[in-house]
Amino acid sequence: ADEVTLQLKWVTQAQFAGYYVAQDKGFYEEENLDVTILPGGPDIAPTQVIAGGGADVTVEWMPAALAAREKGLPLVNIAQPFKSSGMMLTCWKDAGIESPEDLKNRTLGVWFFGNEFPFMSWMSQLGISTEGKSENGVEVLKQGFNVDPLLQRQADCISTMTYNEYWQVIDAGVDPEELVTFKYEDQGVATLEDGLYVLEENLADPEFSDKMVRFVRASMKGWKYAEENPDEAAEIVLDNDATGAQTEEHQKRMMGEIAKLTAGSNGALDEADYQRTVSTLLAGGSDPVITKEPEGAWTQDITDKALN
Amino acid sequence: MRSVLAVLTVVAALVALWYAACVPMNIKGVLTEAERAGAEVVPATARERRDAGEFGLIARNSFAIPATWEQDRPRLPAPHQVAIELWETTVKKKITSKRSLIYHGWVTLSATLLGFAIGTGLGILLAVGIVHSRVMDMSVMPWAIVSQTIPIIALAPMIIVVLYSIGIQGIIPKAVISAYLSFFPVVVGMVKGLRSPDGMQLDLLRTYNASNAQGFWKLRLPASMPYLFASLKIGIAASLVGAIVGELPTGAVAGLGARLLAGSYYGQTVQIWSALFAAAILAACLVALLGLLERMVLKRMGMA
Amino acid sequence: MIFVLFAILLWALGWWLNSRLANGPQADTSAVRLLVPVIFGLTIVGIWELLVRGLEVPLVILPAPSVIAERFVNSVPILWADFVQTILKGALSGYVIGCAAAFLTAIAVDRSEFLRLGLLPVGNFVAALPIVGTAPILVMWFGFDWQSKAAVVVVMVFFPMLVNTVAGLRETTAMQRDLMETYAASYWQSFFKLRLPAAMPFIFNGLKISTTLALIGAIVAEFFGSPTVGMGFRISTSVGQLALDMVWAEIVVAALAGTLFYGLMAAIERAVTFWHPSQRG
Amino acid sequence: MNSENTPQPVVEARQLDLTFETNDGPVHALKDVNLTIDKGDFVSFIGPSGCGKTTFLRCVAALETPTGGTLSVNGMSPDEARRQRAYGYVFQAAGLYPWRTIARNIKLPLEIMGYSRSQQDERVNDVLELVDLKGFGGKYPWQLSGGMQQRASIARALAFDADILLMDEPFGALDEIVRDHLNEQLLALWARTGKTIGFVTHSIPEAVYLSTRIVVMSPRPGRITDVIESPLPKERPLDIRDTPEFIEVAHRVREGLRAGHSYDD
Amino acid sequence: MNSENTPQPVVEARQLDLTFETNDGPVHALKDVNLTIDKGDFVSFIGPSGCGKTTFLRCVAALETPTGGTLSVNGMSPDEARRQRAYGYVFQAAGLYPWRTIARNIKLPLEIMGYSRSQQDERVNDVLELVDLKGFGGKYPWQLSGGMQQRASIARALAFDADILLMDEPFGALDEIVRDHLNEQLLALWARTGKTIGFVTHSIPEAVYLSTRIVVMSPRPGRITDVIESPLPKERPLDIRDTPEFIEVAHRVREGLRAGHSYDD
Ligand SMILES: Nc1ncnc2c1ncn2[C@@H]1O[C@H](COP(=O)(O)OP(=O)(O)OP(=O)(O)O)[C@@H](O)[C@H]1O
Ligand SMILES: Nc1ncnc2c1ncn2[C@@H]1O[C@H](COP(=O)(O)OP(=O)(O)OP(=O)(O)O)[C@@H](O)[C@H]1O
Ligand SMILES: Cc1ncc(C[n+]2csc(CCO)c2C)c(N)n1
Ligand SMILES: [Mg+2]
Ligand SMILES: [Mg+2]
Repeated sequence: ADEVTLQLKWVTQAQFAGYYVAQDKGFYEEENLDVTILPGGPDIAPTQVIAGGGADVTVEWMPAALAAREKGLPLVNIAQPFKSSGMMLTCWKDAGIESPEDLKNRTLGVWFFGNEFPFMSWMSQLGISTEGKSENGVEVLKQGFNVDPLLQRQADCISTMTYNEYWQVIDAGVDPEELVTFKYEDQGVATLEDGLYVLEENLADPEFSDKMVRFVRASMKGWKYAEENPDEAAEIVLDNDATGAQTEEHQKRMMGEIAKLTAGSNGALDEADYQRTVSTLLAGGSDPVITKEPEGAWTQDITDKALN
Repeated sequence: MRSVLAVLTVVAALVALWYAACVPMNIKGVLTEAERAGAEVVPATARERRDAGEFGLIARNSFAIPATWEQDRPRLPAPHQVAIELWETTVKKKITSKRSLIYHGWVTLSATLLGFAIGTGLGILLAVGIVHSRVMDMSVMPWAIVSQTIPIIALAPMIIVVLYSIGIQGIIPKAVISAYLSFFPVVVGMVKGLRSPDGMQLDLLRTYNASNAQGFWKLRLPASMPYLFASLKIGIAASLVGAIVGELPTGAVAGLGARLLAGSYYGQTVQIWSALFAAAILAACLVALLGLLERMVLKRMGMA
Repeated sequence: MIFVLFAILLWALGWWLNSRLANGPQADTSAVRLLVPVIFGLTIVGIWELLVRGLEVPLVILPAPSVIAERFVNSVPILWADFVQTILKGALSGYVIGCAAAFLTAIAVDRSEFLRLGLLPVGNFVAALPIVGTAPILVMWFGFDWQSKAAVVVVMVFFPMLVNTVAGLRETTAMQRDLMETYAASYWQSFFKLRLPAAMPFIFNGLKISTTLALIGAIVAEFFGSPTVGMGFRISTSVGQLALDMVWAEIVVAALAGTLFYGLMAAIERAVTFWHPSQRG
Repeated sequence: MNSENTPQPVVEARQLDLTFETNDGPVHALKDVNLTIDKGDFVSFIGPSGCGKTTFLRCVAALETPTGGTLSVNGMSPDEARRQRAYGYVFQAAGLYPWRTIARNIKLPLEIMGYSRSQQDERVNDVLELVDLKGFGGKYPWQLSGGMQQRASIARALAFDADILLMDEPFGALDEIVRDHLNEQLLALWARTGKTIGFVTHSIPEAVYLSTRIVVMSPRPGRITDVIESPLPKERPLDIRDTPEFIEVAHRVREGLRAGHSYDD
Repeated sequence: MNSENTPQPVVEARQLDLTFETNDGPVHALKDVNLTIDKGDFVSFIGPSGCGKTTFLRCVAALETPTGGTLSVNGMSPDEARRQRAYGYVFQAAGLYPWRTIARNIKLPLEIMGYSRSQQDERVNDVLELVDLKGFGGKYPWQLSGGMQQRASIARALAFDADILLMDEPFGALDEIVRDHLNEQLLALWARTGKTIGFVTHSIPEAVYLSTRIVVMSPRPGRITDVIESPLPKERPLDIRDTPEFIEVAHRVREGLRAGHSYDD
């Protein structure tokens, strides 16, 4: 079997259910692939891992991938299982926040480590400075891995994913009524998340391309299976979680939310989505995430072969 | 006997202090929960309470005090919560279970031991070089000190990636990080130890016309043993920290570091604290084991 | 390949030069004592540069020293702001508070044998709590700004400093203590005139160990939440952005600051404990 | 028993007993020790290692508490005498504090006892002269030879007005010539100040040369086996050591010592 | 000059000079030292601290390199003699390795010199008997008293067949009675083995009691001021120290010492 190493963006959870299902259900095996799934974590930059040759293909957000491309690391999107973005800003309602305008003069928690790009773009589109609290600026905190800053009221808003952190806030006993959320999708600043990326030079190798075709085909099969059998998919994820920290309830719920994001994608990148992402990132005001229109940052060759 | 009593007293005092600290630490969370559950709380809203003093809140809502020791996700878990969690994740779980701290402890321990072995070996070799070569002494020693001012957690992801890129995965990257932290105390202690023989002892060997190698095996090495053990005890604790740090950028798959992280990620404070204590207990056991070994070796050598 | 060859050559040259210096007649002058490690460091940097270029190591894995230097020079304002946030605010305040608290505790512990017996083992246990576990907790308690970093530093330096100070205060010989006894000296008289001066070498040992711990603690704590400034923040953000030259520039700052801090303590130690055999050479 | 005036007891030990409790069982360091030291006496203690010489001196200075018998100093308990700063104690090693200059080492007891600045300076000058160390006040201990350090430590014990000087092998680490010299000076000092001196030594000639009385002790348990009154005059040039009287006393001491000594350790 | 047969020079120093370069400038440790030690001699070196006694012994043992003059040992250079393992050196402190038993401490030089196992055991037994330590071979150094440790260190120096025994204040740390006892034993051993012995001491009686020749030195710069031949017979009971001859020699040594001594250090 051909070996493929996949680097995930985050720890083992239902966000990556498709891959675990494909593995567990033998979809990879059917394609004669031997896939190793490397979980990510707070101190792992998937782009760096793939640059170092530690993985063949990685799950990454498009802003980070495009930024890396500008840095000289030629990443190419070969498939896009996620159609919509799950990112949002979650705020306390009682802090008096109703619209994005109210964010001014507040403290906001943001993920960094390459995940700050969508937020920065959004703020610059709103014309809000991130240099500190002011009439027209916000104070940005580098938020850790959990929702404590919100619960402890150290921040008025924090970044959350619809499928994960938001529910952690709810699990902490907060009533959804107490919260206000701003989905990037709704604000028109959504960027593509959780695409599959490989190094451009590898694609030139027909053998590698062929491997990726089979990999994407099997992975999408996994994703669709997961969408249809969310509970089973969550169980599979749980079986693969080596930390023993995930709970069944949380993963089942997450799988449900993830299914909403993958729905509408057959795996092929929609060029319009790509364009929207790029223009959002280019509109970054004084300090845009990328400075020029990327070239060759995506291909449909793989999905074309895989899905037809 | 007296020292056991003293330790128990201090521990008891700390535990009492800990319980006391739980009240102000957790009161706001408890009141929020109480408010949601429909209890009468003063002041009534979380926003008002945010800016209120903890002790004022306690005074006005004293009914909530017991609940500060029983919260699900407290800011500061009470001692018994940590103890129960520790008990349930060690004794009550099968050690092959991913929820068993013994399993995670073992994952960390194996990397610790490998890293410790590498670090100690390297440290001893370096120390031997430093003692026997002036050039090494003058050029390497200052840089060994500088190396310790570099935050390992910044280097860790890079070490992992570089090792990945040459095809090394699994336990070794963690062990390398753990070795990086443990080699320094060994170098320092071992250099001190190998230099501990005084002029007279060295002169004695000169009058026998002993070779450098004989001087090393018969004098310097045995004389350095007490120093070696002292630094091994520091080194193994550093090794453990290194292995835990190394678990963060290796995918946080398993191990005490991964537990800490996962607990932190899901706001499971009780889980964090129990992993923390597990790590400290493991460190204490390792140090105690080395202490035992020290006593045995030194006794055999007639030095204890 | 030619670069690799040059690297090997450079290594040989550096080593030869250092051997000459270290075994030469001037080996004990302070100039040579400084020169030898500098040559060693320069050799390593040279080899690094040559190997990175020769083996075409990608920038995102290991940048060449020249690239790092360029980044350093171009980012001085950012590096300075990070330095102020992490070192001056976080590390230094934590260092001062932690060491002072440990010192006062040591005096209390030293007065009571019972406390000493009880507290030191517990202290060693607490000191073994890994920072990656305590840092998130302290960030949760003390907020995102430098206060939580200072708290992490306090926790890290407290026990090494305590253990050293307690050991130092017990360092006097029986004869020295008996002498005070024959003068019927009070506790504080014998503390200030005997035990404190005698403890100085140990206290400085603790102070020196604590310098590097303080820096590491302050930087690592920023990985677990911080404002958008600080060395740890910059390092973790830059890794995510593949700006490894920036990461290394921050590491250089950390090493420089750490070495200076350590050197400063060592210099004060030399001035204060001039009488100790280890300082008399 | 002492010559001159009516003797006035300074130290009085009756049936003194001291047992140390150690891990290997009790050590009987002093047993049934009876001794009276009169004002102005120079009493030497001699005996094999471990016979309790140091322990006895420490009891007198209230650094050790006897487990039996009675001990009084100037008519009060040793501890009361200690509080009244009745003792100057000189240890075997000089035990100067390395972080203080010689002058400041000598000032140490004066600072503790609350002498004024000017008094301190005056006394330091006086005693430095007394022990022949003028001009060395600004040096640190490690910059001086062993003999000079030992003299400084004697100066330190003399700086305040203690009636009783207790010296535990003060010259043990010095070479014979320096020792002779310091012995001469010590005798002169004793003659001048009339202090009561308790002096521990291992050297028979030293004991004989210095003392008005020599206490010979023997170990296991530590006890007094002989007390030899010296027939030598108070005026003692170094040459006195070649006189038959001296040799006679020395011989007696040696015999006394040998009797209590076991050769196997 | 030594009695008995025709003297055979073992150590020969001519105009020996040694200057140490230190931070405070050069220290002239030995200046114009001329000395011949014959086979079978027992030569004591006595003199105030810092006069170069140790330095001279170290030169002989090739532990120090003279900066001027010539020094030959058994007709060759000291370093050649060292390579031929001509020396047994006994230091002031016993310097036994604490991690070795007494027997294994004594074996140390034998191991280094490549003696066979059986030879090692045999010799250890022999020398243990020689120094009266039979039965203590299995003990660790700290389980022995200071005197026994010192005897063990002498045994260690005797274990291999060094012609020349160099002893640097071997009994400095011991009390007088133990010291007397060891002196007696050392004399007996010397008589039995006929070794050439260089012996440094601070004690005049010890030097006079042991030596066939006493070298008196004085410091700054270190030089020989007097060489005194002992008229005492080879057979010397301890009592000999009370004889007029003994006292006469001791007196001469003391005078010689005092002449070269400055009291100010
Ligand atoms: N603090 C102590 N604890 C237990 N035993 C002690 C203590 N101090 C002294 N001893 C024992 O008491 C005995 C007498 O000791 P002491 O120091 O008085 O002897 P000494 O005559 O001064 O001997 P030296 O000539 O070696 O100084 C010895 O056996 C010694 O081991
Ligand atoms: N390694 C050295 N470096 C510098 N000076 C030295 C060294 N060794 C000895 N000296 C000096 O040389 C002189 C002679 O020293 P040496 O040790 O030979 O004296 P000694 O007669 O043995 O004295 P002691 O009786 O104190 O042992 C002294 O002034 C000493 O300070
Ligand atoms: C240090 C760090 N912080 C935040 C993220 C953001 N992030 C990207 S995917 C994901 C999982 C969502 O449940 C999260 C939290 C990250 N990758 N690394
Ligand atoms: Mg004593
Ligand atoms: Mg000497």
